[in-house]
Amino acid sequence: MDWFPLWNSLRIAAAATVITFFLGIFAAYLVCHLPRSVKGICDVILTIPMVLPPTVVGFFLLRLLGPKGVIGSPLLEWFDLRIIMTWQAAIFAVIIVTFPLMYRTTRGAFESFDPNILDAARTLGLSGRYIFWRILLPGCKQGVFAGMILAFARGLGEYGATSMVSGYTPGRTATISTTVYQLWREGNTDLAYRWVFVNLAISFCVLMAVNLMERKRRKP
Amino acid sequence: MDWFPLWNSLRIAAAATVITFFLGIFAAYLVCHLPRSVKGICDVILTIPMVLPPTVVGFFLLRLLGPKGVIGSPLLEWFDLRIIMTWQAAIFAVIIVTFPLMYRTTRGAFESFDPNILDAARTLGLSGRYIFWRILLPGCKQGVFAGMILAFARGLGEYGATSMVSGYTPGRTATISTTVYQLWREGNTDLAYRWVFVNLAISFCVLMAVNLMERKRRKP
Amino acid sequence: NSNTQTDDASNAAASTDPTEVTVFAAASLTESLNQIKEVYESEHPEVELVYNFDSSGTLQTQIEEGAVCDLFISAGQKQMDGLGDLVKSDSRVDLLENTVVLVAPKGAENAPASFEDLANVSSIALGNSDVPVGQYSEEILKYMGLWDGLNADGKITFGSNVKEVTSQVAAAAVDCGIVYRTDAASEPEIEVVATAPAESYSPAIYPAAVLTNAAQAEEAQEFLDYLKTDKAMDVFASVGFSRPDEA
Amino acid sequence: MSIFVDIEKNLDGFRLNMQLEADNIPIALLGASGSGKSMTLRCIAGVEKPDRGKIVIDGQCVFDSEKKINLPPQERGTGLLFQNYALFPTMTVRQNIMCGARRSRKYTCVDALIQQFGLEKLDKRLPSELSGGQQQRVALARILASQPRILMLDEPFSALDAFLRWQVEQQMSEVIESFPGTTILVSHNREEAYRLCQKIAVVQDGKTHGLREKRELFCHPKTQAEAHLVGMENVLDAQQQSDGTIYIPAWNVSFTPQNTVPNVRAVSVSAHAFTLEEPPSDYLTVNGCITRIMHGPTDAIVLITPQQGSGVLHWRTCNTSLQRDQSIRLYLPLDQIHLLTE
Amino acid sequence: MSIFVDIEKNLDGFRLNMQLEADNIPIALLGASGSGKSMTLRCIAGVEKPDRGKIVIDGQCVFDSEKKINLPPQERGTGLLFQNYALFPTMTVRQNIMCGARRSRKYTCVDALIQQFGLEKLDKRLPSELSGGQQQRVALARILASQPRILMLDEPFSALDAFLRWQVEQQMSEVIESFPGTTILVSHNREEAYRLCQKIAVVQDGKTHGLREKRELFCHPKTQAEAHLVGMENVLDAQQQSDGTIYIPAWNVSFTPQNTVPNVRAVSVSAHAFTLEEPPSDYLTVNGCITRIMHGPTDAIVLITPQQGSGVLHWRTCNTSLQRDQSIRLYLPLDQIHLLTE
Ligand SMILES: Nc1ncnc2c1ncn2[C@@H]1O[C@H](COP(=O)(O)OP(=O)(O)OP(=O)(O)O)[C@@H](O)[C@H]1O
Ligand SMILES: Nc1ncnc2c1ncn2[C@@H]1O[C@H](COP(=O)(O)OP(=O)(O)OP(=O)(O)O)[C@@H](O)[C@H]1O
Ligand code: MOO
Ligand SMILES: [Mg+2]
Ligand SMILES: [Mg+2]
Repeated sequence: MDWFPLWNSLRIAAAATVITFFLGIFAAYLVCHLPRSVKGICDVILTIPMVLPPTVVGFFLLRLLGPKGVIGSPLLEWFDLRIIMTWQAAIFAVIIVTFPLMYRTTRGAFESFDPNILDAARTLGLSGRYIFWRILLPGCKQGVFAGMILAFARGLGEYGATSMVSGYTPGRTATISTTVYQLWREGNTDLAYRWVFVNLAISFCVLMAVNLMERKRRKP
Repeated sequence: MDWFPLWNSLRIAAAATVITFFLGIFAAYLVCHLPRSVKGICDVILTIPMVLPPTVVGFFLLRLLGPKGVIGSPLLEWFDLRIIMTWQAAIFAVIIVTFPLMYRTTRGAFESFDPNILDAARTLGLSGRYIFWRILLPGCKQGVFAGMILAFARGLGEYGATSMVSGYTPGRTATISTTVYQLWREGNTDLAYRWVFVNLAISFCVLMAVNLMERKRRKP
Repeated sequence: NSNTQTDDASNAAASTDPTEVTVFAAASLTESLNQIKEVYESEHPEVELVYNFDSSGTLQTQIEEGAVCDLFISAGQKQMDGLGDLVKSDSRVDLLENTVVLVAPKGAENAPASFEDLANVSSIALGNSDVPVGQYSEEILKYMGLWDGLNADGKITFGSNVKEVTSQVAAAAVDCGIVYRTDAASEPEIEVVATAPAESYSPAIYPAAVLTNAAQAEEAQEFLDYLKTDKAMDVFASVGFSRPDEA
Repeated sequence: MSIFVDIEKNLDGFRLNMQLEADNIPIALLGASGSGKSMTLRCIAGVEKPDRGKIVIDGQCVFDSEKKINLPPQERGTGLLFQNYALFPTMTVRQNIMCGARRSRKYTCVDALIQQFGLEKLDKRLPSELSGGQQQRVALARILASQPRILMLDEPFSALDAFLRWQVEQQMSEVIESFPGTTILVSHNREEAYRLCQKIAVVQDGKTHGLREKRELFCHPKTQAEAHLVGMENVLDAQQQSDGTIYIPAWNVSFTPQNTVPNVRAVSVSAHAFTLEEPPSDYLTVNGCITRIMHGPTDAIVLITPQQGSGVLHWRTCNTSLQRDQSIRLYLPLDQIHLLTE
Repeated sequence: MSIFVDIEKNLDGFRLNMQLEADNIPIALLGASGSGKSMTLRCIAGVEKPDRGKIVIDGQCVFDSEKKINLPPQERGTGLLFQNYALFPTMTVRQNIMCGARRSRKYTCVDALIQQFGLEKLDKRLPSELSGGQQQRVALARILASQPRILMLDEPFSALDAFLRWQVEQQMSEVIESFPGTTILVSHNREEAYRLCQKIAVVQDGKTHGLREKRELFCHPKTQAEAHLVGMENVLDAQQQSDGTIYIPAWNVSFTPQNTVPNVRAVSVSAHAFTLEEPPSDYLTVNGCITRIMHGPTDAIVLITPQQGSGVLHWRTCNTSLQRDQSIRLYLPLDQIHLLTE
């Protein structure tokens, strides 16, 4: 059993989660502080990637990242970088698909945080940045964490958009989910099941680890 | 333009959301009240459907619901009911795929609810059921709603598992997402885009409506 | 992601990085092409084959959107045709041929015995026009005058890929399905009940061609030529492909 | 250093209309629950925006609706102790107080404050592991660490027990005394307000009649709200007759006030004011029946239903020989009756 | 009807060990902040589970760690007023109170309670739209609507302003009086506790020495905690010499107590106890210098540093001619000195 798909899936999901983490938190914070009128629309737009079938997302992404695309063509021209059909392209796919999960969970947590505490921090002269990083964020730890796990786990299983922009090249871009699919299609069901099991096992471990972490934090 | 896929998608997503809604709330409540030791494992198991690629979920469902399956064969024998390849089968697919979204969002909301309030309710002699339906649930409205929207929106765009268990029979089981995919593969890109737009428009309306509702509730 | 560690003492040429030849191939070729890769790379140490497998339609889209590709092996003429000027027309060859078969769940009682029986089935799974076999299925059913009836009764369910069709048949979710012989071979739960008569559909050809802007056009052409050799064909034949009639 | 406040704010079903002006003296806001005291402090601190008006701190205009000035809370340099403590839930006690010291960068004061407020043993705890009183002390220390220009205390002692209250009040009294700017205290406890502040503004329904010298206020309450707040147990509607006499229906008594005040609407009498013996000066007499006796540690409160009166009379006495349902005659010196105009 | 409590519970860094027993009389728990009063009530109500022990209400055993009995809160019939109100946030004031009435099904009392607590105008509001005091009144009304067998009030008046406090205390006093079961009051205010309850238990560090008759407790505090809680402003370490005399280092004075008590560790003296004139009975003399005068509405608190003493002396007086830094000689009757053993 070649372990490359595992390693590849992990690095894609991890890289995407890190970026989604910051993007999601940032977006949640911005939307919370928008005036009421535009808040709703922004919220909806940021949730949209979740409602589209991943293959459609993949298709649009292919358009964007391809050498003729809005993002792809400058990358190619300036850095001679061809991003599609590489494992890095999958990071973009996973970010887009997992972003709404992170964003929404975080926003929910931000909104249920006691506003008096933020007011108190401001009257104490703490800067907006300090309040955000040291008071709001740790206070919403649970929600932010939940969003992050969901994003990571979802990223690990992402198939539609990933296969569209990264393809399935054994040893290069193969992820667990594209490998499962391919094996399965070949009729190699046993190996496919083994990979499904690996996927489950990792997800289980990740979710379990965060669960324990949460528990420990609550009882320090 | 034949509007059947729209109607079919809506009824599938709606039916699934209703069921997921109750299942998710129920599961969240149960897990919150489990002893610490099993809590983590239950939580992880309930989140697993989210991390599997939808096609894999669809495959397992096909096995379960098919005429030879654990659920499908008694249904066929006793009620002469063939559930697979009908639009109703997609409800199962959507429930499984959207369940973790609903469950996790709800659980987060339950856990951040002031425990003193629940204690107060119990000392007042209110039954567990009353406390749950009239105090905890309304108090966690925002989180529960968020979970519900996410589930509905995700259900509307679900492709992988749905196409596996319901297939794509025009006028019978075609949903927006399977139609988009089919049209697009047939090279009918214009019509495919039109359906993507319909999908976007509906999701936008749903999310917007809930947004407004939330806002109104906060300022009664 | 360098493979320089694979240096073999016997292999002096491998001291420099091998040339990468990118092959986009229909997913149904995964197994056979992976077998061929091992043999080919040991014979041509200067070449490293990089495959990208997916359904032919997806591969077509990826190529259209600018993916780097040297050689394209499609499961259908339509996808190859769709690429137009993107492939070198002089390099295009009909590499393989597949056979269309009617399959049913293993041991099913209400399984049709032949294509003619399809008028009596309650459901049938076909590939959509994106799945190469989908077009042939349509041709066959139209040829037999069954298409309109099945379609009007809503008995046809279209799968977006071969696996969906075979899985649905294997789970007995449908009475039968139409797939390639090669697909049927990979699913133990189904059995072939009939082979479509050759005259009922245009030959199921897998065309291959080198891309116009291929970076390694020469090596790609060399590999394509190799695929046509008997040695490669044996591998293809082992999973059910045949050499197309040189017409 | 000084504070000037003249603001208006409309809330759903409530209208705040506040005028305050004070130099660097400690002042208190006394008012019934829901009268708008907390909201006033929030407007000054800048966490709530008034609809109209002006707020000037130390000559610096921090809010002016006409000039469109609205400084953020960070730049106002106010210290507001929130009624619900508002401690940072993920930080330890020490970190909370450290946060307060960030603005002034005087981290050295943190240890002193921790000691001053008796928090040495708790300094590694999280707020959720503290009792109500402990939380309040941390919040106080945190505010003081931030060295604000103006100190606003929203019921600072409300969760402290008697002994700590006494201790912390003394510390607070020293802090307020040595504090260079204005202190605004919101308190339910009139004695604390009196001891800690020089001037007191009574707040009622979002309005105030301005600051009054505390002695003046306690000796001569002018409105019903003031009478309640300075601790008059008896506040009663009264009718001013055309001949100048005042009739109190609740007690069914009339009297001619010593100095005539126009528009008397009510009167207030301290429960201490009554005597069993005939006083030397002018007085009025109330006959009644004892309906309830509530014993306190030093004296008892006796509730009396006056003969033919519709209300109740509160009398505080050290006499312990009284019985329920006993008839009694009380004397009330006229100079103990405060005439109220509102 | 009665209550019997004998429980133990270990919390992180805190140990609760409570014994209480009372018939249907109102009792009070007085204790410093963080001493475990709220935790005790929570254990009785059943929302917190003790590690060991027994709780019996009205002869019904609701908790027994040995017999593995642990009734859920719903079946205990206790009414607990939470310190932070714990109102149902999505229900209006009226709905909150209605909830309380569900158990007894006596919905008719709801209107009476709304009126009694002055909530008529607020009955359609949500808890978040109420001020602290208003919230507290709703919580009180809700508890009363549920007609519990035992009434537990965790600082019921802490957020009420002076006037309302007075009003609500009277209502409460009537409620407690007419209440057929036991009432347990947790209060920071010793006067309230005294007025409302018959017996008082002083809680310190999770322990109590049992209920004491309130008069007895206030006249003869026996421990430092008790002395603090009954309002003795002066609580000082003392050393019992072998000849029976007691030395107070803080004031640098010695005296021979009138009746000998073994193991005297500290003494307490009320701030009222000192006189400027020589008293008729035995006394001791303290010479000192006035360091601070805090004026209250009726009297002043004077802080005095005794000569050669290391501490401070609190004196409450109505004398207004005192000056800061003035030397002074005070007399303290010996019978005003309470000897404390702990
Ligand atoms: N969001 C709101 N919507 C409507 N009314 C509100 C809102 N917030 C506060 N109020 C009202 O504003 C008034 C003033 O509230 P505030 O908190 O300032 O009272 P307070 O004087 O501090 O009372 P307390 O001493 O009980 O804390 C109250 O009557 C309250 O009901
Ligand atoms: N989860 C916890 N972990 C550790 N210690 C706790 C926890 N909860 C409460 N405590 C401690 O238990 C003690 C008793 O708390 P409790 O709330 O009963 O005090 P209290 O007497 O009601 O005080 P207050 O009058 O301030 O409300 C406190 O010292 C507190 O620090
Ligand atoms: O391998 Mo295909 O292109 O899915 O028939
Ligand atoms: Mg307030
Ligand atoms: Mg408490």
